[in-house]
Amino acid sequence: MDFIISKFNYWIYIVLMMIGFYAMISKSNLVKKLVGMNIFQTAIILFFISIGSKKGATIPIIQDSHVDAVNSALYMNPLPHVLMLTAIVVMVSTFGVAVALLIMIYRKYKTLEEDEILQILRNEKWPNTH
Amino acid sequence: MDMPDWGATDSPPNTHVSPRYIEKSIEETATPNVVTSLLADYRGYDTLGETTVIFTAGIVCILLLRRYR
Amino acid sequence: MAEHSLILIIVIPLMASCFNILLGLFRRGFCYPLVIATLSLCVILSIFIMDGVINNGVIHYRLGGWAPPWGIEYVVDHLNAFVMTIISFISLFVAVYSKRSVEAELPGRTVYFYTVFLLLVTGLLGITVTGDVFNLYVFLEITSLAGYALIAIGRDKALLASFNYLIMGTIGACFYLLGVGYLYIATGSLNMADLGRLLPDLYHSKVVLVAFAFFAVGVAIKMALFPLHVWLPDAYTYAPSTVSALAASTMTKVGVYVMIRIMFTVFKPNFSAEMLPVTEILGWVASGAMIFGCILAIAQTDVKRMLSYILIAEVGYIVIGVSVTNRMGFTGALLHILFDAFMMACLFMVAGVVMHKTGKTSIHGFRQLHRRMPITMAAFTIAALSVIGVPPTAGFFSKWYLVLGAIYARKWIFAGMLLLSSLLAVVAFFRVIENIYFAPSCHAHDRVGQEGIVRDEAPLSMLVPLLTMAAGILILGFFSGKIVSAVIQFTVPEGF
Amino acid sequence: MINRFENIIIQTISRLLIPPIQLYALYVIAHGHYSPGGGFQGGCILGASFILMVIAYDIKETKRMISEKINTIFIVLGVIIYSGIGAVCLILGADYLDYGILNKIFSVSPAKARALGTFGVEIGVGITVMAVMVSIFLNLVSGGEHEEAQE
Repeated sequence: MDFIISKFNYWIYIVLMMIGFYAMISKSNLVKKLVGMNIFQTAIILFFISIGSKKGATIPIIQDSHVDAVNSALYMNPLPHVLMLTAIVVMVSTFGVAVALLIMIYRKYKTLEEDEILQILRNEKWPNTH
Repeated sequence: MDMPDWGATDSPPNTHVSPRYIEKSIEETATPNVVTSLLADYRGYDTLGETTVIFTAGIVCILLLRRYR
Repeated sequence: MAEHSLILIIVIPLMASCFNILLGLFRRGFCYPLVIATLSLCVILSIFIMDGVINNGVIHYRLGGWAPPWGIEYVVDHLNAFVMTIISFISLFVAVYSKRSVEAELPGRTVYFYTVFLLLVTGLLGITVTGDVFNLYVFLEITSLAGYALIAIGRDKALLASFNYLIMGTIGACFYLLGVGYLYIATGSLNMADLGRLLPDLYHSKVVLVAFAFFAVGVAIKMALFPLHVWLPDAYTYAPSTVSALAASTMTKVGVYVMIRIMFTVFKPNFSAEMLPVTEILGWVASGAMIFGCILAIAQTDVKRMLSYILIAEVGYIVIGVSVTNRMGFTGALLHILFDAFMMACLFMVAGVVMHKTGKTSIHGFRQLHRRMPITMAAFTIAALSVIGVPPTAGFFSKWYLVLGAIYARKWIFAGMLLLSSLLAVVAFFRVIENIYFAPSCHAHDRVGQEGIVRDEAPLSMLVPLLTMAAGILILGFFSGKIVSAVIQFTVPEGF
Repeated sequence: MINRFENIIIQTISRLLIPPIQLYALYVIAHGHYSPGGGFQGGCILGASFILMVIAYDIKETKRMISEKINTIFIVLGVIIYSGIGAVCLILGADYLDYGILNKIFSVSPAKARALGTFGVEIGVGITVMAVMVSIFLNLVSGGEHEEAQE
């Protein structure tokens, strides 16, 4: 029980990640796949941020700049925050590109269901080859 | 499982590299916000990459979506 | 100054892509010369770096002036410089080649196309030069985003292929990021050299095992290793021919480079080889890739699609060379990275030329083309023979090393698989070559002779890079001994 | 694709709101050294103000304020500022992005010069993020057709 409670952040991230992964793999609607991808990435953000937390620490903005020696135990680990700022930007960019692709797909096939698109492709394939 | 507990202060991520950023940030970069000094100075090159990523995304959206006649 | 060329090789294409847009707002015609100039500069810089590495050993560069575990560090050893040189060479020639096909396939979009093209090259070079695992992720994403876009502007169902690639690629990148996170939990560091120093004490830890598993799956998706290759054939078949040529010859190679880095620099060879059956698994997966790729290549009727499956088999060859963990096999793998980049660039360029001239890429579209474009088809034949591994061409030399490596490791099955897969590649390629030289023309029955077919060679800007690649395949093979003694023998990790 | 939907309340409120939002965005960028914030966050807020303008009015009104060409130039400008600052450090004789060397230009201590360099970089990031957000939004919402109205 202690095993679960003291490491609860990892359990939450694993559950979130599995939800996202499930949506990405099994849903046939492309938008749902994209939403699953976003949940997946958010789980990773949660994972990284939870690494950097310290009990009894505050945000990494140093309060009184007169003190020479800053006690690092009082402030949270800033490195995961920085990595995730970068990763968030990357994810936003990926999301933007994916939505642009979806708009192009919708413009071309007038649907976003993967099965229907494959059906359309199959139907138009035969007349072309003969 | 060898993962550190939530909020552990003695786990490797919290002891190996990061204390130096917190302790030296004001002295070396005159920036109290450690995240900013880390983002733009210690790991400034990552941020250049990040800017390039978002630049790529902007250009890609123009390339894909704009209609050409 | 020599060490500054390390950063210039990234920043110059990046800034050039910015100026490319500014120029494109006023004059479209200036973009192509700018791209050529930039990439030529990259080639010069990469040769310069290669020279520095050969003469002075490993080059370190501290970005922002911060010492390694705190700041980001660039470490360039022989392996980096080798892959970097290949990428800059290939991208220069593909850029030269791109002029006519981009004008034909993507009218009106040349400015943004070349911008994204330069960003793709920036990302690829950035991956090869960095010594920091998170920085590698950032550049991996630049490469992937540019790749998704360049594939999506292709023909037919390129959009759907690109979307599938985006989903798969994001899973791969996220797994890589998770691997970084687990290593960060275990060690608290992000620098590759620092990780390599800290990790041996932690090899018993399960966190490190999980991190390795995530890295392996993530990178395997990126380099299209056999069970995770499903995105590749569609994406490369429908992409514009320029993009297929660049992506096929460099992106998978960079994936292999990342795998070698992770396996032998971040983790030490004894972890990858002895503590876990990693190399054993990789060997079986790779031999599956070789057989499966070649068999599916035989089943295709579209030449670009066939080449994509051949590419999957080629990735299998390279990985099998890494997995036998001895000096010979590793040498063969690196030589194959070099030769395969040339061969794949050449083959996809020929497919692009045929597409440009006849509008078809099916195998029947190749019928009797040796009358229409004899030089192009000769280049195709040389590259095809090299993929098969016929002696005077380059592919023979790397395959020789690979087979020797498998034999030294006493893995007879892998050696047999290599030979069997070569035989299957013979079948795949001779279907095309037969069509080129021997099959009767489609129009033979309604024309009296063959006089109706006029010579219609590819334009010069396409022909020159094509012939350079073909000549490279013929010549580089004879210098393989020199390449090994000058560069590759220093890249072999200790303990092999 | 967006139909013009005129509502006097929405338009007035957003006209009142947009300048404070933009001011706040600049504050977030500039005050990133002392409080949570920085280039990306400020740039997002700045981009959001323009997106609010698109939603409340329509694309044509917005394009009078920030045209497509200027927006593209802004996208490029941010990256050029960032890599340019790095290149300046390189020219002055230090490593790339080593802002400490900027004290040759500004007569301050190396630590302060680093803070200045950080600030310049944040501005670059902010400009790029703002312009990209606006550009992506305009392209997505109009399906790329907004360009034809102008040229």
